[in-house]
Amino acid sequence: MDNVWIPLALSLKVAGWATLLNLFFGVAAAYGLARWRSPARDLVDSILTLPLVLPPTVLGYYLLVVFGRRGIVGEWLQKWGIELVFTWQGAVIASTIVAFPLVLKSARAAFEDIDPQLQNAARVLGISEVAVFFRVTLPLASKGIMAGVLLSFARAFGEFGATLMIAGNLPGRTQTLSIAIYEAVQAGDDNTAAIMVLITSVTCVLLLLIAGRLLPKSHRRKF
Amino acid sequence: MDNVWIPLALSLKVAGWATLLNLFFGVAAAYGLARWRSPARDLVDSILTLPLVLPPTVLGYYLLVVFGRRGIVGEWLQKWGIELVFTWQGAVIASTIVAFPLVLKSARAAFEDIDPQLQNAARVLGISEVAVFFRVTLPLASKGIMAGVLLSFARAFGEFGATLMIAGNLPGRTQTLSIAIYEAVQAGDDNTAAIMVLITSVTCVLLLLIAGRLLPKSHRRKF
Amino acid sequence: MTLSINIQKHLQADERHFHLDIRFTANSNRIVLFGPSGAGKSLTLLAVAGLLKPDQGNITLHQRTLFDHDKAICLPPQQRNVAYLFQDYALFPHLTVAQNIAFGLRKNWLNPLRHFANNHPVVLKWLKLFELQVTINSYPHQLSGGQRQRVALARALVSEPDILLLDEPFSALDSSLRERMRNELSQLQLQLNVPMLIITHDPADVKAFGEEVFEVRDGRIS
Amino acid sequence: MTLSINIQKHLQADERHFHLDIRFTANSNRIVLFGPSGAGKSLTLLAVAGLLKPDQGNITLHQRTLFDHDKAICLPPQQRNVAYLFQDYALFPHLTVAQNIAFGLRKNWLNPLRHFANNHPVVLKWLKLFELQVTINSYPHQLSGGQRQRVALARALVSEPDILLLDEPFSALDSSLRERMRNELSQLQLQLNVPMLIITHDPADVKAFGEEVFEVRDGRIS
Amino acid sequence: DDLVVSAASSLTNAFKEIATDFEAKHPKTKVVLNFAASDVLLQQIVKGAPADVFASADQEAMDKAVTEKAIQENSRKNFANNQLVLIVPTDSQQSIKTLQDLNQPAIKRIAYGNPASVPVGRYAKAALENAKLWDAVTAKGIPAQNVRQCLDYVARGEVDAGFVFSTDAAIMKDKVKVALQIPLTTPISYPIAITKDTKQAETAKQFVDYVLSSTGQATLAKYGFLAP
Ligand SMILES: Nc1ncnc2c1ncn2[C@@H]1O[C@H](COP(=O)(O)OP(=O)(O)OP(=O)(O)O)[C@@H](O)[C@H]1O
Ligand SMILES: Nc1ncnc2c1ncn2[C@@H]1O[C@H](COP(=O)(O)OP(=O)(O)OP(=O)(O)O)[C@@H](O)[C@H]1O
Ligand code: MOO
Ligand SMILES: [Mg+2]
Ligand SMILES: [Mg+2]
Repeated sequence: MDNVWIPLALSLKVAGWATLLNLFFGVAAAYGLARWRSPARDLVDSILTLPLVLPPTVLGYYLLVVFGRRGIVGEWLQKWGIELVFTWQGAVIASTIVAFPLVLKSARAAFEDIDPQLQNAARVLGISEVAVFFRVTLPLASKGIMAGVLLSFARAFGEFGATLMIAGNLPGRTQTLSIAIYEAVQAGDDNTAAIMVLITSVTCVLLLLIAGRLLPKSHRRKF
Repeated sequence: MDNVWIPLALSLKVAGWATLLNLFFGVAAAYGLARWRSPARDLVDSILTLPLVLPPTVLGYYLLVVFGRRGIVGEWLQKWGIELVFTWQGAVIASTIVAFPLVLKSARAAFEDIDPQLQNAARVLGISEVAVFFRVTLPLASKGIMAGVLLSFARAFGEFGATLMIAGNLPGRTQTLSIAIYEAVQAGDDNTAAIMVLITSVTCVLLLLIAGRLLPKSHRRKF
Repeated sequence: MTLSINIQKHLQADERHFHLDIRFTANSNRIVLFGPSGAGKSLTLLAVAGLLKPDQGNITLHQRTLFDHDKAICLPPQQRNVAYLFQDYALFPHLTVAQNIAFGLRKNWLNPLRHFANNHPVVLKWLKLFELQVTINSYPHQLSGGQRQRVALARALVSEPDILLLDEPFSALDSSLRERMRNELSQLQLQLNVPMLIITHDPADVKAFGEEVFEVRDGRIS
Repeated sequence: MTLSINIQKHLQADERHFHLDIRFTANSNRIVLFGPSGAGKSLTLLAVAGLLKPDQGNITLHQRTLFDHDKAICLPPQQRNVAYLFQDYALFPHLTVAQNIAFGLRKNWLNPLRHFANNHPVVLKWLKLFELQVTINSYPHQLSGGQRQRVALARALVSEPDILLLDEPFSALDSSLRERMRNELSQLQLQLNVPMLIITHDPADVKAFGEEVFEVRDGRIS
Repeated sequence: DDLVVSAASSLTNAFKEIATDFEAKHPKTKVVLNFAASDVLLQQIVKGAPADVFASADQEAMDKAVTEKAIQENSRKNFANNQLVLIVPTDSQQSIKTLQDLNQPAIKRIAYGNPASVPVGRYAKAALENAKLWDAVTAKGIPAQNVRQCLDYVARGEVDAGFVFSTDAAIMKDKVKVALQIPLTTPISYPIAITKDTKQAETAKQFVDYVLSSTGQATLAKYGFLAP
């Protein structure tokens, strides 16, 4: 069963990193956009949604162009001994970019739905803008952000088009569960595929259930 | 340029239908889940997120198993003369299922963030539960729902893995822009691919910008 | 006999327990509830409106049973036909003042359009009586505290209810406006001839509306 | 001279325009603003706190310029060191009563933990003075109207501010509680010896705090 | 150290076995196989993916690799041949004896690899053009994204016939049957080569030699490949 557990562990690692990165970058970008008063902000927002619009394989191709040994960034990274193509770090980059818009949009909607009066109340109490963000804004937006983060985790877990392109399909090194399933289906190995689909599903349902438990409960009057 | 406009029109048709269907089913499911008081509700929620977790090609494979000529549903549909495999309707089904969790999660978070006091105020005024939904709940959740719907549109527009499986790649009939781009990239036809990517991007950015304009403005005190 | 309340409810927040045990029968139409903060006045009103379901007991209005635990009767708020002014107003943030006031005039699936609300005679009447004309197209977040309270009161009074439930209706108003509104409300109550249950801390309100006055303390009538 | 306000601000909602033009200099420490609903009292307090930026004018407190349009000075709310009771309380829904009150005691990136808040002597002092002990672990949505107002007031008073801005601080309280809190506040003001700007509709408040009383009408001092 | 071998998907089963055998003979080397469509592998290598050996399903992909200077040209060798076959679902009622029979109205859908990017499609197109049938077949054609998708469509009865390699048809013997062997003017031959950027040319050469050795050829034959 090693041919299931190793890809599963890799998928969890890749999706976990991608989710962490998106939690950081997605929330930061969403907060920036929610506060930025500029006519360009909706344009930037739409452009940041593009990773979702492009077919993953195509995105992966462009990532390859940029991060490959002969790519602009790839060439530069190589000088530092960093190689992304055919590594799990490459898979993380692919998954992160593909899932990024999910956190961005959910978090931005959540930020914009907060009553600014509450942030003002904190400011008046002498709390710095950064602290207001962590103590008021973030907790109040947590429901929407969590929705986005869970979507992003699920998407990163299921990513394979872009990953296949940049990280390849190297068993034990970059073959995530998604790619393994894809390969099994391609090879006509329906039983293996079904088992792996089942494992993917159960793992994700469990993780989503646990994440749901961690969610702050509602602070609304309900009788 | 017909080899761009026809796939573009098809993509818009498919993504448009998928978004409409998801607006309906996603919002309905989210509302149901947000109101349902049952320990099973988080489980159902997680299971409904699975289309995001499975690699699209694999999902497409299972769709083929279900909706194909020899599939359970497909066989039954055939009696009514309805054929989904290799038709644009098949592409709609694939895109809808793939993008469904995006609306579901965003809408559910938005519904659960509404102050129930406002719904109570409407009930006391004699407004039926259905009317409360349309007059209070939906407008107050609109920001989060719209975020999900836009994500879902973008995702449906970019879908190609599942679509390719069930709808095929019939130029003029089921070849969406995503599939055309994929094909161009695969064929090493970088210029055509780049042009189509550009068109996809511009179209989507424009549509997202317009949709953003339609959003209700915030009803929060801001100075 | 017009209104009879006999309800028990247990609420818990963390380790704090609150027992509500309200029993009274009112034979007049103007009933005032008063008492210290946190005594259970608002909860009582919520129960009458059908927004808080008691654990035990019953509520009867003009022989009509609104709630009866033993008979498993619990009319939904929609069927109780009450006018309710919430202590924190609960105005609809996505609707203008006129649309808020017109909200209950139409029971269908669409909110009253601005045009409809801005021209409806009943809306205009209340806007005038409550001196809210200039705010007709404003949204709640563009209003002052007292303006919000008046909009909430107008919204509650617009339809013809079977009972008026008002939770500190004038607390955010200055004394002269308070007096004018007290008169309006008094007239309306006489005209509708329905029971009015009002929570207040203002002695002048007690004087004006307190044909029967009940003091609530620690969840009980004392 | 302690507090000098001279500000102009234009607000617009739909076609409605509101001009705020408040000019006064107060030489005492106990200042009452009163006037009809919608006159501009709350907006004035917001401007002093730095939450509303006037179009013109200046605000000076003890020779310290909080705002000066011509000199392009506008201190952020954080640097004005005010105690502000919002008319609609603005309690943090995700924090308990004790955490809300302790909010301003720590300025770092983390909210006060329950344990910290529940054992902080200052928090306990205000809980006791405002008769809120039992609600210590409750969340705002589990409180009555008057309890919320008291928590908001305690939260504002906890730190040692340079000025007290109170927007109808006792409106949701019954008369006996109101009197007790009025005494507490009065003592606190004497002890801190800072200016207090209070909006009220209650003649008893005016009597207690009104060393200088300004009437606001249609956006102006009249 | 790891030897990265990028091989066409149609080689999946055979190369897995060859890699295991090779590792047994060279215990210090670990062979990491990277399977994907030939053109995907080509793109990866051209953009500088750290692969050491490239085994393609047709000459066209390898030719492009040469043009892009991604492989060592002198290391290029043909190591296997394959056959193009027309398959139908096992329960198919149609009798197909020649390519012309594809004109039968009962045959409504025919799957083949998309000639723009799939080698097996290019061969099918060449064969059909030769028989002056290409236009007739495209009218009912279902272009698939790779040979396995094509196979799957036939296996599920979604199409009435399809063009695949004989090695693929062998995988689903229970669901598809070979209706026709299709003779081609140019044989289907698989080339293998060492990449330009390889850091272990030595081991790469050993692997290529092993594939060409009699044991390697025997394994390929076991999976239905023909000698080059
Ligand atoms: N959801 C809840 N959970 C637990 N306790 C609650 C909840 N809601 C209210 N309470 C408590 O019930 C008691 C009565 O509340 P209620 O709102 O009826 O007070 P009230 O008489 O209206 O007071 P006020 O004049 O301050 O508005 C209060 O002590 C309050 O803290
Ligand atoms: N965001 C806004 N846009 C437009 N007008 C506003 C806005 N906020 C407040 N106003 C208007 O400014 C005026 C003054 O408001 P303010 O809240 O200062 O009144 P107030 O004196 O505090 O009244 P109250 O006693 O009712 O609270 C009101 O007429 C109000 O409608
Ligand atoms: O390169 Mo392949 O073997 O036609 O998928
Ligand atoms: Mg109350
Ligand atoms: Mg005010």
